[in-house]
Amino acid sequence: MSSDLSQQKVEISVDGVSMIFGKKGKQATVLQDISFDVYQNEFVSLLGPSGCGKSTLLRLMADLLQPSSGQIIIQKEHPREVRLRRKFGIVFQNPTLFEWRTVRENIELPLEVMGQDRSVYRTVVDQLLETVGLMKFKDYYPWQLSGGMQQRVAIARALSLDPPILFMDEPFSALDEFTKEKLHYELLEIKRKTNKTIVFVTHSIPEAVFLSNRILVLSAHPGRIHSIHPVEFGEERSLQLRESASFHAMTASIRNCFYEESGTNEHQMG
Amino acid sequence: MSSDLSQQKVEISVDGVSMIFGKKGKQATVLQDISFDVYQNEFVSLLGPSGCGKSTLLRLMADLLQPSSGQIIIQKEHPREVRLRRKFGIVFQNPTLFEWRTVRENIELPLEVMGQDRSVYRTVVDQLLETVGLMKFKDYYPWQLSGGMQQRVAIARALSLDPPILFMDEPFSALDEFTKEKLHYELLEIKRKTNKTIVFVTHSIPEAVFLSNRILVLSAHPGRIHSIHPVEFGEERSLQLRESASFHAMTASIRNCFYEESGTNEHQMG
Amino acid sequence: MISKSFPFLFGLFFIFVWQFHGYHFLFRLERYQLPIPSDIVRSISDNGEILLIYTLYTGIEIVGGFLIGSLLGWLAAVAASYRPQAGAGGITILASMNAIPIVALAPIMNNWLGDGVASRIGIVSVMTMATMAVSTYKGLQSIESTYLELMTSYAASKGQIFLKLRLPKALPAIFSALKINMSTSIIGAIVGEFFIASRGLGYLLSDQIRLANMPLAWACIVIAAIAGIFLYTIIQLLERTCMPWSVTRR
Amino acid sequence: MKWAKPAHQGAVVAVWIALLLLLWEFIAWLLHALMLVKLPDSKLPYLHKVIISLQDNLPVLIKQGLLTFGNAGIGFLIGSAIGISLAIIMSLSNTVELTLTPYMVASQMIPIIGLAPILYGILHDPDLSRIMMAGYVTFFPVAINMLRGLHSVQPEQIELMRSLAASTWHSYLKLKLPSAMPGLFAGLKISAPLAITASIIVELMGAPNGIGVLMISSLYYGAAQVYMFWSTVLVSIAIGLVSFYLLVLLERWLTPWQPEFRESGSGGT
Amino acid sequence: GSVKSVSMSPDTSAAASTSSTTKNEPLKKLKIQLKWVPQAQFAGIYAAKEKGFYKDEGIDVDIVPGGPDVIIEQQVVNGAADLGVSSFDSLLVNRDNGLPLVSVAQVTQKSSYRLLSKKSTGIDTPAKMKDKKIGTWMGSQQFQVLAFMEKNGLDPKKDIQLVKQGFTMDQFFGDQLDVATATIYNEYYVVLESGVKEEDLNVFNFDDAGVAMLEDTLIAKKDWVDKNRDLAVKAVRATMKGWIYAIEHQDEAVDIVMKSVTAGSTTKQHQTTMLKAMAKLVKPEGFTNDQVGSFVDESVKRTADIALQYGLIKKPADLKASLDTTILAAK
Ligand SMILES: Nc1ncnc2c1ncn2[C@@H]1O[C@H](COP(=O)(O)OP(=O)(O)OP(=O)(O)O)[C@@H](O)[C@H]1O
Ligand SMILES: Nc1ncnc2c1ncn2[C@@H]1O[C@H](COP(=O)(O)OP(=O)(O)OP(=O)(O)O)[C@@H](O)[C@H]1O
Ligand SMILES: Cc1ncc(C[n+]2csc(CCO)c2C)c(N)n1
Ligand SMILES: [Mg+2]
Ligand SMILES: [Mg+2]
Repeated sequence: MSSDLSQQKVEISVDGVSMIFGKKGKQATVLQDISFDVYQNEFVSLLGPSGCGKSTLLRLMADLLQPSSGQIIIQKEHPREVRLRRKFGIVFQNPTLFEWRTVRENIELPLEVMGQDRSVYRTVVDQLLETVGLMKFKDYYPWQLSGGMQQRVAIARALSLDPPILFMDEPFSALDEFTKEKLHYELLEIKRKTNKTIVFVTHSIPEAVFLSNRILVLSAHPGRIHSIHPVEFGEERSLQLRESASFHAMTASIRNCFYEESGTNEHQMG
Repeated sequence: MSSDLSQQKVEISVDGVSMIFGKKGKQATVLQDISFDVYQNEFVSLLGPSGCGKSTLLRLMADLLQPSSGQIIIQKEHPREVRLRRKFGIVFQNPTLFEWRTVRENIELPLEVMGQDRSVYRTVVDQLLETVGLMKFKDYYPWQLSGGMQQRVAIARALSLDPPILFMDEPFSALDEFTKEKLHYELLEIKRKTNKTIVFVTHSIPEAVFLSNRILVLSAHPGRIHSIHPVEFGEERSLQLRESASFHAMTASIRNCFYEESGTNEHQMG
Repeated sequence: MISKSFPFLFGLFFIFVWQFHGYHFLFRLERYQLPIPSDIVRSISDNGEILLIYTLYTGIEIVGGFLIGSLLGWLAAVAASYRPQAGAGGITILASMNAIPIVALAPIMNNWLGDGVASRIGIVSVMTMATMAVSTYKGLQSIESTYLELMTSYAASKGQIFLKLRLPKALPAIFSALKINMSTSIIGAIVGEFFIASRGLGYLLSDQIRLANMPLAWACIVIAAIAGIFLYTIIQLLERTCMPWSVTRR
Repeated sequence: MKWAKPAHQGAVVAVWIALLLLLWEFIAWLLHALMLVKLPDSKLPYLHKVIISLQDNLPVLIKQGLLTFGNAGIGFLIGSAIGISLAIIMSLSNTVELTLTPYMVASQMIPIIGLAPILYGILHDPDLSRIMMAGYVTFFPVAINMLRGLHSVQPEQIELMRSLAASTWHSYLKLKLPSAMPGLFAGLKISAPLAITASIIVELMGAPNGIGVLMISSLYYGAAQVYMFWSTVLVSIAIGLVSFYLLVLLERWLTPWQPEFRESGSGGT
Repeated sequence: GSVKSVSMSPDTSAAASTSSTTKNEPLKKLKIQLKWVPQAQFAGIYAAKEKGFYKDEGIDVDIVPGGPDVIIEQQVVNGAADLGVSSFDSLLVNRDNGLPLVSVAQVTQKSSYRLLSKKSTGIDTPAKMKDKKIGTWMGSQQFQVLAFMEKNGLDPKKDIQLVKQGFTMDQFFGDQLDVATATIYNEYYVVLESGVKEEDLNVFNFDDAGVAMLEDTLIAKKDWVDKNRDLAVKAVRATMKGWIYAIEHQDEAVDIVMKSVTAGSTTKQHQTTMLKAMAKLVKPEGFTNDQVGSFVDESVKRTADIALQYGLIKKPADLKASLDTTILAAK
C-alpha cells in the first residue's frame, strides 16, 4: 500500500494545525503548522526529539485537546464525532491505570463503558491477557505490577475495544526486547486482521522502521514536520527483515536525518 | 578495569538475596538467590524480561526494601548506613516528581534535604539544567512537561547530590535517540570524572553494551541471574565503538542469550 | 463571559424571587416565618449600630476559636502522624469530640471560662479541632510509597519528609478542613451565644426570634451568611496562593 | 507508615482512653482537693463518681444512647446523601460550583432555631423536618471533602474516559466516584460524630426521649443531676467514637487500594 | 356533660354535637406543644390524658415535649401543634409581630419568677441591686425584671447590668451573677438542693411588687379556633379538669408525670415539689375550681401594660383579640 498512496482512502487529515499552550503573556507555541494525512490501514510513526509535541499531536487527533488553529478531519468528520462513536483506542505515555481495579478489571473498562455484556467479553479479555502475558497476574492491583507490566495492561486495555484506529504513545518503551518484539508481531497481526489504522509515537528508530508504512520526523521548538519517510517493505515484516541490509540502511538514513535536525537545534535541545 | 576484576575493590556485594512479596498464603517469590558483586567505579547493567525483578533488586540495594533472605553489603556496611550517609542517588522508573515544585525546585530537593546552602548549589543546578537541556523550562511545573522532560528532571535530581553510587532504573527509556546518546556521553563523563559506581537497569541491549563494564542478565519467575557478561571495550566509549563490529557482535551475543532465556519461558512470559 | 457572571445573576434572581414572595408562595410561608429582603435590609439599617458592635463581638469569637481550634487540631494531626501507630488512636478520640453538642459544651465552657468571649472561643475551638485533626492526618498519611522511598533514599529526616513531602501533599485536605471550620466557627459562636451570652449576634438572634421579630433575627443570619461567604472566599484565595501548581492546572 | 491493623488499633484506642480517663481523674483531683475551686463538680467532677452514676443509670443511658445513635444514623445517611449529591452536582461544571458554593456556605449560617420554623412551615411534618435538620447539620463536611475528592482525579484518567466517549454517568461511576472515595471518607469521618450532635440538637427541638433530652434535663434540674450530665457527655463521646471507628473499618474494607492500606511498600514503578 | 357553645360554622357544631353524644365516634387527634421537657409544670395535661379526660371528650391527645430550641408560637402557627403552652407576654409580642394567635386559657395566675440573691452579697433590698449583675432569661422574660427595677426606683436602662442566664444555676453558684432569676417550681429548689440554705437567700417576688406578668397560657392559631371551636372547648375543658385533678391528687399526678419524664433525668421528689409550687400558681388562694384556667382582667391588663411600657410590644395590645374567653366560658 505504501507504494501508491494516492490510491488510498485518507483516514486522518491534519491540516495546518498549530498548538499554543499557556495564557496570554506566557504562551509557548508547541506545534506549528502541521499538515499530513494518514491513510486507511496505514501504520504511521511519529519520531522526534523529547518535548517536540508528539504526545500533544496525538491528543489533538484524539479530540482530547483542541488545536489553536488549523483542523483535523478523521473519516471525513470532526475528531469529536469519531471519538463519540468510539472509533479509536488510545495508549497514553503513562499507563494511566485505575488503582482500584485489578489488571483484568482495568482491561475490561472500555468494554464496560461501551455497555457490552460481561459474558460476551470474557474470552476477549482472556485472549488479551494471554497476548500481553499477564494471565497469571490478572487479579493483581496496579501497584503490585512492574512498570513494564503496567504498560502492557494499558496496551491490552486499548486493544480490548477493537477500534479501527489506534493512537499509541510509546507503548513499548518500558518493555524488554523479547517482549517488545513479540508484541510487534502481535500488533502487526492485529492490524492486518482487523484493518486498523495506527498512529504510533516512538523513540526507537528500528521499531518505527520495522512497524511503519510511513515515518514522520518532527523537529522541535516549535514542533514542525521535518521530513516524511515512506517505508517500502511491504506488509510482511519478519525477523529476516530486521536483519536485512535495507532495514539497516533505512534505519541509518532516518537516524541521520534525525541527528541533523537535532544537531542544529542542539543549543535548545529538549 | 573490566579485565582484571579481582584487583578491584568490591563496592556492592549482593549475597544470596531472595525477595518474597505478599502475605502468607498468597506469596510470590520475585527474586531468588541472587549473588553478585559490583566493583568500585564499575558500570553494571541489569537486563531482563519485564517483571523479572530488576526494580526490586535496585530497591533492595538502596535499602528501600529489605530482602526476605540473604544480605547486601555496600562499602562494607549495611545499605542503611550507606543510605544514611547519602552515598547514593536513585532514579526511579517513574519520574516521581513533586507536583508542587517547579523543575528547578525538584532538582534542588536533595540538596535542600542535605542542608546545603542555596547560594552554593545555584551553579550546580544551573549546570544540571543545561546538561539535561531543560534550562528554558526551569520554572515549569511537572504537568507542563512532556514525559521525556520529566524523566530528565528525575535524572538531574539524582545527579545533583553527586553521590559516589548511582542506581538508575531505565532512566533514558522515554528519550529520543539523540538526547539519549548525548546523555550517555554525559553520564560516562560524570562517572569518569567523579569515579562513580553505577547500577543501571535498561531494556536496550545496545545501551547496556555501550555503557557497561558488565552486564547481568536476569531470568524471570523467579528472578535469578541467568548470565553475567563482561564488556571489554575499555573506558573510552565513542561513536566509532557503536558502529564497530565487535560492538554489534557483543550486542548480538547478549540478545541471543536473552532470547534463549526468554524463549524457554515463553509460556509464562511477563 | 456569561458563565462568569452567571453566579452573580443567579444571586440577583434568588433575591428578586425572595423579595417578591416567590418562596412564600411556593412553600406557603408567611412573612412572620421568613421575612423578605427589604424587611431585613430595613432592620439592618434601623439597628445598624448594635449590629455592628455585635458583629465585631461575635467576630472575635469566630476568629479566635477558628484559629485556636484549627491550630490545635493541626498540631494534633502532626503529632499523630509522627507516630501513626499510636497517633491514629488519638485522632479517633479527638474526632469523637465532634459528638459533644453545644448544649453540653456551653455550660462546661461557661464554668471554665466565664460568660465572656473566652467561653465561645472555647466552644468553637473544641468544635473545629476534630475536623482539622482528622483531615490533616489523612492528608499527611496518604502518600504514594515511591515518594516516601525517594525521601528515604536521601536519608531525609522525619521533619524534612514532613515539610517537603507530607505537608504540601496534605494542603488540599488542610484547606478543606479550614473551609469546614470556618463555617463551624461562625455557627458555633452564634449558637454558643444562645445559652449564656449577653451580647453578640447569636444572643440577639435567639432573643429576637423568640419575640418573633423576624426581620432583626434574619438580619443576624444574613450578616452571618455574608461573613461566611466572605471568609470562605478568603480561604479560597489563600488556597490559590498557597497551591499555585494546582490552580493553574484547571 | 501504615495504619496499624484494625485489631491492634482498637487496643491503641483503648490505651488512649485509659490515659485520658486517668488524666481526667487527676485534673478533677487537682480542682477538688488542691485548688479548691468553686463548683468543682460543674467544672470537672471526679471521674469515679461519674462512672458510678453511669453504672447506676446504665440501662437508661444505653436505651437513650441507642435511640440517639439510631437517629444519628438516619441523619448521617441523609446528610451524607445530600452532601454527596451536592458535591457531584457542583463538580459537573465550574459555573455550577461557583453558583452553588455561596448558598451552601450561607445555608450553614442558619441556626436550627431559625431553620426549624421554615422547615416545619414547608414540610408540615415534624418527623420529616427533624430528619432534614439532622441532614442539614451533617452534609457540609461531606460535600466539601467529596468535592475535593472529585477534583483530585488525575487529568490523564479523565482523558482516558473521554477517549472512550464515556457518558457522564460512566465517568462518575467508574472514575470520579472511586477517585473521590478517600476524600469522601475523610468527610464521612468528620460528619459521623457530628451526626450524634445533630441528632441531639434535633432532640432539643422537642423530643420525648434521647441522650439530648437527658442532657438538658440534667442541666436544668441542677446539682443533683451533675453526674448524670457528665454521664451523658461520656455516652455521646462514646457513640461518636463507635461511629468514627465503624467508618475506619468501612474505609479499609471498601478502599483497600489506598496507599496507606497496602500490604507491602511498593510496586515496580 | 355537653354544652352547645356559640359556634361560627354550622359544620363544626354539628360534628361537635354528635361526637359528644355517641362514644364510638373515632377520636379526634389533637397535639399539645409543651414549652419544656415533660415535668410537673404540665401535670394537668398529663393527668387529663392519663385519667381519660381527653378521651371522654372524644379527643386523642398527643403531648409534644418542648426544649430549649422550640419556639412554641412558631410550632402552633405552623400547625406542628394545635395547642401550645406558652407565656402570655410571649403571646402578646408574637401577636404584635403579626402571628395570628390567641390564648384560649390562662394556666398560671401568678408569676413563678423570683429574684434570688445570696445573703452574703448583702443585696437585701431592690435598691441594693444598683450596678449589680442581674441574670435573667431574656426572650420576653426580662421585662418584669425591668418593671421591678423601675418600681423600686432604679433606672432599668442604666442602674443595673442585665445579663443572660443559662438554664443552669451555675452562674449564680459561681458568683458570675449577683442576682439570679429562678422559677419557684424549679430553679429555687435547684438552689436549695445544691446546699444553699433558705435562710441564706433573699427572695424577691414580682407579684408582691405588683409587676408580675402572666406566664403559662394555652395558645392556638386564630383560624384553627374558628374552625374547631368545639374541639377547642373540649380540649380546654379536659385540660382544666386535669389540672384540678392534679392539684387535688398531687401524689398520683406526680406518678403520672414520672411515667412521661425521661428516666433518670429527674427525681420523684423534685417533681413533687414542682407540682406543689405549680398548684399555688394555677389555683392560688381564693380561686375556685371553676376559675382555674380563666383570665383575670387585672393580671391580663398588667401584663399588657408592662409589655407596652418597656417596648416589648410597639402598639397597645388588642386584648379582646388576644384571648378568647368564650372557650373556657362554654361550659
Ligand atoms: N499544559 C502545558 N502548558 C505549557 N506547556 C505544555 C503543556 N503541556 C505540554 N507542554 C509543552 O509542550 C511540549 C510538547 O509536549 P509533548 O508532551 O507533546 O512532547 P513529546 O513530543 O510527547 O515529548 P516526549 O517524547 O518527551 O514525550 C513540551 O515542551 C511541553 O513543555
Ligand atoms: N507489592 C507487591 N506485591 C506483590 N508483587 C509485587 C509487588 N511489587 C512487585 N511485585 C512483583 O514483583 C515482580 C518484579 O517487579 P519489578 O518491578 O522488580 O520488575 P522489573 O524487573 O522492574 O520489571 P519492568 O522491567 O517491567 O520494570 C513483578 O512480577 C511484580 O508483580
Ligand atoms: C434559656 C432559658 N430560658 C428560660 C429558662 C427558664 N425556663 C426553662 S424551662 C422554662 C419553661 C418551663 O419551666 C423556663 C421558664 C431557662 N432556664 N433558660
Ligand atoms: Mg510524549
Ligand atoms: Mg522495573
